[in-house]
Amino acid sequence: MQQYEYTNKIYYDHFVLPFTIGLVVLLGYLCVKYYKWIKSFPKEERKKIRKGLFSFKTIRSGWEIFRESLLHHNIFKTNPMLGYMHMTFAFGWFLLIVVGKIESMVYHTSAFNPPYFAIFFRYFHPAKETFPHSEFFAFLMDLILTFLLIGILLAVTKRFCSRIFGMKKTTKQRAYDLLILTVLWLIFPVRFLAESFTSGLNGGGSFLTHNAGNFFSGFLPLESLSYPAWWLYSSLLGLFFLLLPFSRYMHIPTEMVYIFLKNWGVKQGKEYNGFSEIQVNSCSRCGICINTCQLNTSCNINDTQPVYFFRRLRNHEEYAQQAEDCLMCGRCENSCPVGINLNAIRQSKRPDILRVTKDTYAYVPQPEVKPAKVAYFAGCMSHLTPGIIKSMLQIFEKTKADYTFIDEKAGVCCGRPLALSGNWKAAQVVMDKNLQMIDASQADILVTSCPICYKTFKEDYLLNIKVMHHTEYIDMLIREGKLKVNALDLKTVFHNPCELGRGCGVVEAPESVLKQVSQKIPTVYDGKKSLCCGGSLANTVIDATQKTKISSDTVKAYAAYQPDIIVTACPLCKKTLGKTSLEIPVKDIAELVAEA
Amino acid sequence: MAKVIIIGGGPAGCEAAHQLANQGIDVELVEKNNETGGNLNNWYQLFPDRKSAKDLNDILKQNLNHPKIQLHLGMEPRKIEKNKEGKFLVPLSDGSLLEGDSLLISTGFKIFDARRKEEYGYGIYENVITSVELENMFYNHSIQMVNGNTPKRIGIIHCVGSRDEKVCNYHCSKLCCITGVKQAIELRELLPDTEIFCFYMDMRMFGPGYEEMYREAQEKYNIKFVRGRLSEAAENLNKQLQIKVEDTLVGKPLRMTLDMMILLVGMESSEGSRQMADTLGLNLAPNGFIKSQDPHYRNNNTNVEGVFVAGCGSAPMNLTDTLADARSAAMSIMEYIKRI
Amino acid sequence: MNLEGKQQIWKDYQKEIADDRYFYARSCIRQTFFPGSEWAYLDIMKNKLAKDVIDDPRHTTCTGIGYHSDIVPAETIMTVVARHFALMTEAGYENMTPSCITSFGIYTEILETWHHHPEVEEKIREFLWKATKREFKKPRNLAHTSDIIYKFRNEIAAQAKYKLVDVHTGRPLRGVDHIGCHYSKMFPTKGIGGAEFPAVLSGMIYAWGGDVIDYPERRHCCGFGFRQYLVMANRGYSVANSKKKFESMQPYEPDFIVANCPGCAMFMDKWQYTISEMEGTTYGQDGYGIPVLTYEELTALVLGYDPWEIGLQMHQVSVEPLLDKMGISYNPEAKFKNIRGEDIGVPKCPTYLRV
Amino acid sequence: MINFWGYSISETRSINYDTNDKSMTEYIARVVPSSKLCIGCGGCTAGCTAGNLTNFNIRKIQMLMKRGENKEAKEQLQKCMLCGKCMLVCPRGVETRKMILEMLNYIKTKLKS
Repeated sequence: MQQYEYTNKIYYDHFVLPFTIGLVVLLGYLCVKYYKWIKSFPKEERKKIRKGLFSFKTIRSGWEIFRESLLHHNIFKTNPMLGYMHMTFAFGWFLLIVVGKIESMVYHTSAFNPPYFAIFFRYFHPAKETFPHSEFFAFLMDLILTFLLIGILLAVTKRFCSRIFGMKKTTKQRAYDLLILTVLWLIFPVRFLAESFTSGLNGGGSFLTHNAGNFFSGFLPLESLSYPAWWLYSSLLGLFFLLLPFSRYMHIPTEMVYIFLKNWGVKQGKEYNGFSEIQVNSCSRCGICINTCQLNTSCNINDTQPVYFFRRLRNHEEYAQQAEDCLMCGRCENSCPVGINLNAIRQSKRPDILRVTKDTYAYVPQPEVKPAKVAYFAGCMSHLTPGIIKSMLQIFEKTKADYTFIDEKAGVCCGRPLALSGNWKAAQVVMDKNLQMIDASQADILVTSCPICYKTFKEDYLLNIKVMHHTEYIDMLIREGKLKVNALDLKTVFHNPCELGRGCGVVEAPESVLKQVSQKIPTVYDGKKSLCCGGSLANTVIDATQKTKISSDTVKAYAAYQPDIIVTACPLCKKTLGKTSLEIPVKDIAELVAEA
Repeated sequence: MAKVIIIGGGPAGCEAAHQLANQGIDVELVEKNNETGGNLNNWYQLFPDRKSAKDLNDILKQNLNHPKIQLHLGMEPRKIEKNKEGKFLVPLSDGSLLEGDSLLISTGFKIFDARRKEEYGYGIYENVITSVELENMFYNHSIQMVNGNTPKRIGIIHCVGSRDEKVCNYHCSKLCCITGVKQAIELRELLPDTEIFCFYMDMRMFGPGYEEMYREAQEKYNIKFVRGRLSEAAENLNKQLQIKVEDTLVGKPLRMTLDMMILLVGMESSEGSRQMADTLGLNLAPNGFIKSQDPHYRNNNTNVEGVFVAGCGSAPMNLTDTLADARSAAMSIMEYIKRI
Repeated sequence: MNLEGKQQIWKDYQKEIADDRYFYARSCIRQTFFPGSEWAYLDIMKNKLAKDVIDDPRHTTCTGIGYHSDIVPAETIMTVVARHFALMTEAGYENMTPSCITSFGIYTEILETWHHHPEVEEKIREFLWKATKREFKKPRNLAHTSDIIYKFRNEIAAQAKYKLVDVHTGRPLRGVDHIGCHYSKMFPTKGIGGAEFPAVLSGMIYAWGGDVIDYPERRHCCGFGFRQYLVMANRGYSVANSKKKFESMQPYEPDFIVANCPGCAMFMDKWQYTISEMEGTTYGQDGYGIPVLTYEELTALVLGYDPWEIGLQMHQVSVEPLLDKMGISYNPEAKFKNIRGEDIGVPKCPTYLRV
Repeated sequence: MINFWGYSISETRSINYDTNDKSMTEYIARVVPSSKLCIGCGGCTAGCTAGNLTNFNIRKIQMLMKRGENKEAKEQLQKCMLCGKCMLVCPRGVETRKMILEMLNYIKTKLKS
């Protein structure tokens, strides 16, 4: 161990090789991979990167990376225990690298030292020698290591006893995952051992490693253990880097890339492309999506949540059933700490099987539309809930609106059900039919009663007129004083339809209306946390019984607040909840407003 | 001490006898066969709960072990008379004479003779059997074609002899639909790989649990239901049946080959009922069954004072209704006896 | 096939057939396409069975073809038929025996109509009187001529020179009995054996030593149907019916088809040629087709008549294979010669059907 | 077949169950078991947009498919907009929309011939 003698020679030992090679290979791999993915973006998306690169958005991304990738703020919000675990790991390791680097720079009085130098600083640093604030740095580094070791303890606990974290299920692992997990878990304990052994031999370190070194020296032959420990530490790091791209830990670098791209405005389109790959690889498999998924909580289906679906995509396993087995309620997307476009990616993986020719839907006649200021499109499903239509027409009449009911007789589907099933090309044909009808109405505002239609009108139709869900329209009428409502003596809870609340962000308008016409009971399902009724068209795998189970569980959840009425704002939700809610009536907001 | 003579020892007769005897009435039960149970003796399992018909029959038989009940097995009544005192005199085939205050006709039904639907080839084509014969096969747990092969495709034909102007039966026999469903399920259990079809005009699932059983037959047991009446069947070289129906829900004629065809034979008024009507001057309904005085309130009464009717003598009914009808008849008779 | 079951049904469908003194009503189609049949029938009745049959040359078509084609109104056909009854009455006969199944069906239908609507009968009597000054009595007995042959099948069997047996192997010949639709499908009780399992032709076959094929499409119409055949656009439908029957009977290897309806005999015979020309398919053995006989021809063959004398050369499908099987000797040279030994012309050779 | 003297032999309209290809109905019965529950009430077709504007009849199409007559399914199914209204009215809980998707799927992938 002659290296300890202070010389001017370069700090090097063969044991740094595994780490260095691993790091170089990893960085090389990532560069190639990201380049390939980004290259596959559509042109306009790539343009966004160029525009966003030198803007404020980049700084904002940095902040978000700090907040999410290191502190795991979103996970904290959902599950503090889980957040803490992720934070100790990510932020701890980050600090270890940064503080270690500063320490090495202070010691070396130069920013340029080999990358491994900071990592193996305790090995190369002769203990007898001191440098400015070396005691402080040693203390700091030990503190961070302690922090990390606690994180590992938590992770091990979570793996073997997930209930402590309030999680019913944790992600299931395959052998490869277990291997890299073990490597990751071993890295810091081994670093701890290596540093402690070195300290035990040569002194140095602080409260943790120094004391541990002294302790170990009492009964262990540190002479022969210290050097292999450093080899092991380096090898573990190298191995981890080599395994990383093919494991869940790919999310660590990819999530950062995703945050940049997201902030620069890159969007997930209808196609599955490199951006989708980046998102799929950004999934940290935290498993939060499993617990929010009603297929899990009501039907005990545990193979289709985004974490599993994405794992299939990553591992190139069969995923056709998982692509379809989803209500597309968006509860997972709403709670995803990384903010991945879970629904859009799944939808892009649904096969487009309809053959589109010039004859497709050619049978749809062009209905005669009376021009008016407001065009009302009830939607297919609303025709099965005539109460909603009747109420809306009453509201139009009451407020003397200049309106036209465009799908009164021969309405066709809005096209979203087709899109939801993956048949985007056919959906566009239907959308064209409706576009012509909407154009013919010459309206300034398009009001619809169906959130499914609403979402596609807003997102896919590219209309240059105002699109409103009837709850928004009613809210506007009330605000403008055109519609006077009285508060009914009814206790209500609000079931915000998936497509309306989470899907389109319409939260305040319906709640405000409901508060004015009834005594709305606040629930934990308010806003974007609403449940799915189970009637979603998007899932073609579960059967009627399972849908009914979801519906009845949802009704049960609302019934716990003992409302007089369950209020929703979607014909499909109304029918689905109405199917199982035998005690409590289910009504649409419009119906309540018409009564008030 | 009041005495009631019951003609017919099927389920209705047995149950009425038991109920009356429990009320302290003397009962003379006349049955032409050497055992009681009537048509129930031909059944293997009951719908919709698949209970053993024999178990129920045994209970009904045990109930007849009653000091108040006199059994006359293998006996048929000759000319019945009502004397001036209003007593019924019933001479039996062995020469004995019964005398009673009231008469209960529980002469049941007759199974439609499938030969009358010539175009279905019963009695001519070897693999055409009736639902009654199928029950017998269930007893033996063996479903075979005449040549000993296992049938690969079976068709069950509903409404054979019911709702058919061509055999002068306008009435619905009520229990064939559910019998068809039950038998299809039993067939499926014995023959997991056989295709089983039911050809129906309407599915009349009137009883509790019947519709659910129909649903189960479709979903769980994969029984295929075709709405269409068999027009004709013919035998091919392999002794299979080539059938022609219209798949009315499709609007096209449907041809297929069956290995075995089961005719769900309906109910007709029994010989006994007609004889009783003849000898006592009872009114008959247009469908040939004994006419109740009133279909709602006095459904066990006939046009002759003191003569009551229970079970399938008055109309086709399932076993549940038959037993209930028998109890109802017992009540009516009690009421009558108190009055006289 | 359970023969006892069938016989059970046959027992239920027996009808009264007069013993003697028949008024004969000819068939348009039969006398045109199978002229030897009616001659043979009359010859058998008179000379073999010694029955009194009158063949009145004054009787006309019953106009059934026109009636079923919606050209002739019901009153007209009834009056025409009433005239036949009048001729019968005038001749002192009471038993009507039409040769044609369509006529038989029409007579039955008219008598049934008059039975239920005497006022119609009165009206027709008036029409007939106005038109011809004739009066009539309704026949006491109405039977198709095949019923008559059926009635005397055992007497014929007693006089038979040949049996329906393959003389080379001793195997009973397999016959397809094709019953005209209007024989018993409209009035099942008017046909021997009813509509489902008619026994009129099978009774003859069994009596003369043959065997009957019961194939799945046994009941199916030959496809003639006046409107189907007379309108060219509908002929494809007509021929499809016969084809369905041929395909169904083919696996049973029939030796011959016998029909009691002249139209059926004609179409089942001629369509075999049409199908072979259209699709290249032939039925029967060795590409010869299945010989189709009228029941009169079958009877005559059994009784030993000369095949060419009873007009078998008029058939599209060659009957020689059947004659060979039955062991009937015939002169192939004489086939297309008349009684005087003159050529009557030879038909063009079909492309696929062997002759 | 040649047109012989102005006519040709008519093809039968009847369904020949014995010779029909029943692979599609077997597939659908397996992947959409609820499809077996249909009782032919026609509720699905009554409110169907395509069904009201064309001769698209989902009740009839699936019935034909069950008898091995796949031609109509092949010709007509493309008219469906998958809106799912049929599913909401079905008294038997048949997952009609899924059934249509699976039929389309089968036609596209396996019924090419």
